[in-house]
Amino acid sequence: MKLFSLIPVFVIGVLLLWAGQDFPKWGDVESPASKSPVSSHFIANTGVDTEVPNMVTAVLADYRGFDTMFETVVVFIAGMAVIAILRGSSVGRPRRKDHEVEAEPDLIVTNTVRLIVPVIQIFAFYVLAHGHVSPGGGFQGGVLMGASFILIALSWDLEKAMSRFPIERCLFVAAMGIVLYGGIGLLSMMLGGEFLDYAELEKILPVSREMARYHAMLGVEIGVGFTVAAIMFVLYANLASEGRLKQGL
Amino acid sequence: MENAIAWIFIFPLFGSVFVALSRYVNIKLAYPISVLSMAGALWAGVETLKQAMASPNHEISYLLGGWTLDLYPRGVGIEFRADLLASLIALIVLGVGLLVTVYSKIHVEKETPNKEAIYYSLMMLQITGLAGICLTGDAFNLYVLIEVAALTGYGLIAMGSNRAAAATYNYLILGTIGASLYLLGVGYLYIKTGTLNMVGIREVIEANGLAESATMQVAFVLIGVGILIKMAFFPFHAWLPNAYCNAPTTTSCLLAPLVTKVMIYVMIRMVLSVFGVEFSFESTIWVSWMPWLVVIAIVCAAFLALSQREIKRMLAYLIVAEVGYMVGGVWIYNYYGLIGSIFHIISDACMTLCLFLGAGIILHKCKTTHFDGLRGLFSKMPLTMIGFFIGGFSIIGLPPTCGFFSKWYLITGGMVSGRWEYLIVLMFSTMVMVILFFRLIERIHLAVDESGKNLGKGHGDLGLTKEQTRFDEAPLVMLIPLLIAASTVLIIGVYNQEVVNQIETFLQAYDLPTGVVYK
Amino acid sequence: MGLEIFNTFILLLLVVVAVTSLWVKDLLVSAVVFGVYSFLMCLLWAEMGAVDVAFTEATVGAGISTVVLVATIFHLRRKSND
Amino acid sequence: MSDPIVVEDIRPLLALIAPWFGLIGIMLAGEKRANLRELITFSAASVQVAVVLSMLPLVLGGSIIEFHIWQIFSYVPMLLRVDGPGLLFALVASILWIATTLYSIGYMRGLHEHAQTRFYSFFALSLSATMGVAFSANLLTIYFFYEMLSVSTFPLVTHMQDKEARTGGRTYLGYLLFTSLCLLLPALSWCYIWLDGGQMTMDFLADTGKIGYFSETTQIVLLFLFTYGFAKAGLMPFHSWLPGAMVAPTPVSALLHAVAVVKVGVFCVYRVYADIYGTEVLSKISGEEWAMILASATILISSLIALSQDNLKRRLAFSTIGQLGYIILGAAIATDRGQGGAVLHIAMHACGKITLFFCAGAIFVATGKKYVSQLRGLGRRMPITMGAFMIGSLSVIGLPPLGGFISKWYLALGALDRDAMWVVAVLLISSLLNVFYLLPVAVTAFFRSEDSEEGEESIKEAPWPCVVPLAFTALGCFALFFWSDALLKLAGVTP
Repeated sequence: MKLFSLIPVFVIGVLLLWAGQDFPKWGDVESPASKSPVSSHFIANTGVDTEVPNMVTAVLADYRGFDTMFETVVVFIAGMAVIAILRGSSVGRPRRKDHEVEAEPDLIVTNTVRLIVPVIQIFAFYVLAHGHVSPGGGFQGGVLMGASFILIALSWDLEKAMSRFPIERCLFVAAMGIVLYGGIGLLSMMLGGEFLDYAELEKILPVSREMARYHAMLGVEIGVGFTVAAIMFVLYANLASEGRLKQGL
Repeated sequence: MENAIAWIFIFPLFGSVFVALSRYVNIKLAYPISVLSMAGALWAGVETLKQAMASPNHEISYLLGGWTLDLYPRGVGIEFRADLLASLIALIVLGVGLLVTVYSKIHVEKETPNKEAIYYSLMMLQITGLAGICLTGDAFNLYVLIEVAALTGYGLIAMGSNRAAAATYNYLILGTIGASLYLLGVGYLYIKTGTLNMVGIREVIEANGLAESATMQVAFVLIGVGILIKMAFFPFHAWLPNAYCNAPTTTSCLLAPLVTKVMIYVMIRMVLSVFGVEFSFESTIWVSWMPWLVVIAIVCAAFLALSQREIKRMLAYLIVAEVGYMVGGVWIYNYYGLIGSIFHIISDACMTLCLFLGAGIILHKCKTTHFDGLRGLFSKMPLTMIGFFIGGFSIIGLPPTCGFFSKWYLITGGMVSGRWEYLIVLMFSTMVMVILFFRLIERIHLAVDESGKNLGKGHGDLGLTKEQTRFDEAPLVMLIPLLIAASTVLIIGVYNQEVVNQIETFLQAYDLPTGVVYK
Repeated sequence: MGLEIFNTFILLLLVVVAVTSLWVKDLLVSAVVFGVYSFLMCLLWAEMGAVDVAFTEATVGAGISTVVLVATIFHLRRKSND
Repeated sequence: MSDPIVVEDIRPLLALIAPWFGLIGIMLAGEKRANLRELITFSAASVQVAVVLSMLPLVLGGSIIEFHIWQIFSYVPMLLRVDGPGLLFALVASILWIATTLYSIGYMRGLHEHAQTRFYSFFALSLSATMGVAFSANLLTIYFFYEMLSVSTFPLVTHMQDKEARTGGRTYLGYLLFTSLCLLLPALSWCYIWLDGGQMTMDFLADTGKIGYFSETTQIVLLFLFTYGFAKAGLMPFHSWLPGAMVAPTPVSALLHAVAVVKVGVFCVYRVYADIYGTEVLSKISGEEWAMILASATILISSLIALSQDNLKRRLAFSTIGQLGYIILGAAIATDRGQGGAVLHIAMHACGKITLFFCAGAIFVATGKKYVSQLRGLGRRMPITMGAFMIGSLSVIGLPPLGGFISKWYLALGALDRDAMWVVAVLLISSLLNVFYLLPVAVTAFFRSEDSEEGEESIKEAPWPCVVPLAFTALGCFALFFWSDALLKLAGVTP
């Protein structure tokens, strides 16, 4: 069976290699992707359109902001699906004991984490907020934020982390993230533009059209960050405890 | 209403978030919020279709983020394009969505207790994803929406019976492979064309003469196979029956009519709008062997359906066969075949909805959908049975249900392009459907068990107690969606010209062979 | 030229790591090797100049995914059957 | 022939939907108010007859009545049209429906049958479909009603709901749906796409002979697809559904499987031969010779099989198959008189055969006997029934002064018109065979001494609702002979 399943792998591999024969050269400026007016527009006009120095952020959050919204929704769905599947699924099943260690949280670990978590969280905020200028943005910031809570759960136990960030609140925050993102889109639609046309926000913000886009992008990144951070923690909490939300690893 | 096309996804998206939040207020709110937002979305869908019909070139472009389309090839932002095909299919998706949402009340409370909010939320996100797939004009955005639809699907299916988890796992693996292949294909398209807009890609292909490019050929294969996996085309169907049978009832009611059909829509969209008629049909060799694969697919699926003794499982295999019809309709490569294929998407969505809603009611009332438990259902639930069998007759293709008309165009298409193998297999599977449904009628109507033993004492005695045959119709909240679905099957059949006219208007933009005509 | 060698090296390593993660019987090891895979990808992205993608790969691929995988594996039998 | 005057009128539709109102009434009345239910059936049937009769003067006056219901495709309307043959068929079916309703009351109550509401409901539905076929103006319309009839008679055939009913029902639907979906539908599709640039309505009046655009081979293949596609016509080898369907209660066998359903089949075939191909095209292609040979073979073989059947209803069923063969033969002869004879035979055979079925049912109600060999001496106990059986037999055999003679006469004339002597020979031989398998029944009943079994003394005539209809239809056989002028005119034959 294992050998049998290798066949499609090889077929696809050969196909992919064969497709490479008329690829553009690596890093070729003449390649269609680089030469196309779309790319040139991104390179030349991002700053003009949105005042955002980091093109990637502008493309993700503005030019293709609709994709990003649904990617955030995908993350949200993943969290909900995991809850939906795991909640109540382990009722009546005995908990496995083979790797459980009965021990107090280790002093050195907890103290280190105590020190490091605030730093991670501040860094997460930095990544999120500074995404306009440097690499980073809502996804990365959110993941970092979620990771900080997971770290707490790893070093103490799940209950300790959940006392800071209960699962109900997680879901609320995650939903709020989407409401924030979609809300900004809806608001700009209500103000007379198309959905996610942030420039229309100039009507309520005391800034130019370009800066309205700039600020709205920050808004949606925060929404993404909310959802991602909360859902990352939800995923971990549910998976680590088979949906019981107790004890964890 | 200027932004109707945006409201199509805004309603269910925000609705689902509010449903998810409703658990903090009152869980009872989940159902009404879902129904209301689905009704809103349906209204937006109708508006969109009207606008698309009214606009001069029969399509409306909606530019998300307000970025213009001026830049060759077609702009920098994401575009929603509602041409007649897209808005028709989206309308069907939303209509089915609304009916299933209304229908789901009792089932959800019973089958997924304490998870109603999450269930409704996922359900509406599913509809958002599917409607979005229909309307988007951007190849990558399509991928994201496919993921939205797929992930919600996994969640919705896994909430079912104990074995649902394993079924979901299969679905997840296959679905992920399919989506990944699609994504790879889109990547290749981007490498060669430098744009992600569907029409933009076609413009570049045509302008740069990319038809012979190996990369494009591989991209076509990857995207094609990816979509075939997603639509449960025969050798890749393994996930579907288990997933739909073990899923909660309403999940199968929602997914069965929509997911496979929307994927066929994606295939048509890829073939016509992204790669273009010339590339897809002339530059690739798919036309020559796809119909043969379709033949194998339909025959195998038909036999598998014949061997089932349980309604939901039988219907699941039936869907696999129907997928074969529609794929065949595209790849026999002519005008009528495509009309048939598109019309069949619409009618198949309606009739599978009918059948699954009916099966759900049977499950609710009889606690089983096995063939042995069906005797005497005509006298117990006449209206439900009428609705169920209108769906069945439509699948067989008896006039004047919509199934007849879609089959008519498929047959016509097969004849025009001289694909006799497709035609024969169509006839064959029609006979299988006849057997399937009249066997069901027999099991319900006759006092005979499978081995042919008489059960009653003659004179119409079914060998049941009075209690079992007493009139006991399904609750209204389930019955009404079923009857609406059944009457839709008839209405689409009666007004088939209105639908076909829209499809024809859409197809006229493409250069498809219509066959030589005598005279 | 140096970059070419670097790229080739990383790509070869990627193949090795990918095969290893399929090969090993212990799922925990497999998960960790998978983390290594993500990290190598991250290096590649960074080298290509796609710093944003590299950052995401580092946080999501090498970070959270591995944690989630390990958390899940602790509730399964650790030995893989194939 | 001058062009007929076309009159727009809703009456064809009324004839079509009268049974639907009947259906609703029957459903509402239900099992509890049996008398009301039967009254509703009666009134629906009477309304139908009245409507059909009211169209008679117009049609006899040379006009045709049209009514447009619905546009099936943009270029194909669902059009109802009343012309001579259609009206003749509709008249026969609707008048015999009244007779059958009366008969069913006697039969169903006499045997204390179950689910009578369902029985009457689907009966009404079948009659609606029959009217639809009779009045259809194009091939697709006829197909719609044809399929409606197949499905709506299924509950009637499986009325007994037991194992036998299952077998019968399976054969019934298996044959009918297989042929209509797998043979007829592609043939229809083929015609509709390829003729006239796909803008063809296949109208029976306007498009006669257009099929001649196709190549000869195509024409022949299509002819066969159509002939076998309308399997209700019972042409061998697609005939086995008819004996199978005899598991149904006798009124069903009588009206549907001697009149409505099978006649719908032959009527469709007639429409194809006479109004799609037209005599001109049909006589040019060589396929129709084959159709004649097949029909003749069916006639002879089924008569031979009928000889060997002891079950009375099965014997009658095979006789029906043979008689249907006459009609197809007549239609295939492709002369005006032959086709007129075919149309006439629809009416003549209907009247004779329904009498025979009524008698068989009456015997079953009165005595519970199903087999020919059990009928000894019954003639003296049930004189009316067996007398009617005698008359029916003679009419089917084709002796004057009974209706059956006229149609056979015209069939023979039609055959002579195109010098097909062998057809005349077939007609003669088969009439002889008819004598052999039909007359012994009556002879046994009248002239063989009865077995002196216990309990036979109490046998007397069936209840009056059974006897009156069969006497009525037996007299009808005479009437058809003496008042055949109108029929001849409807069938388009000049005497």
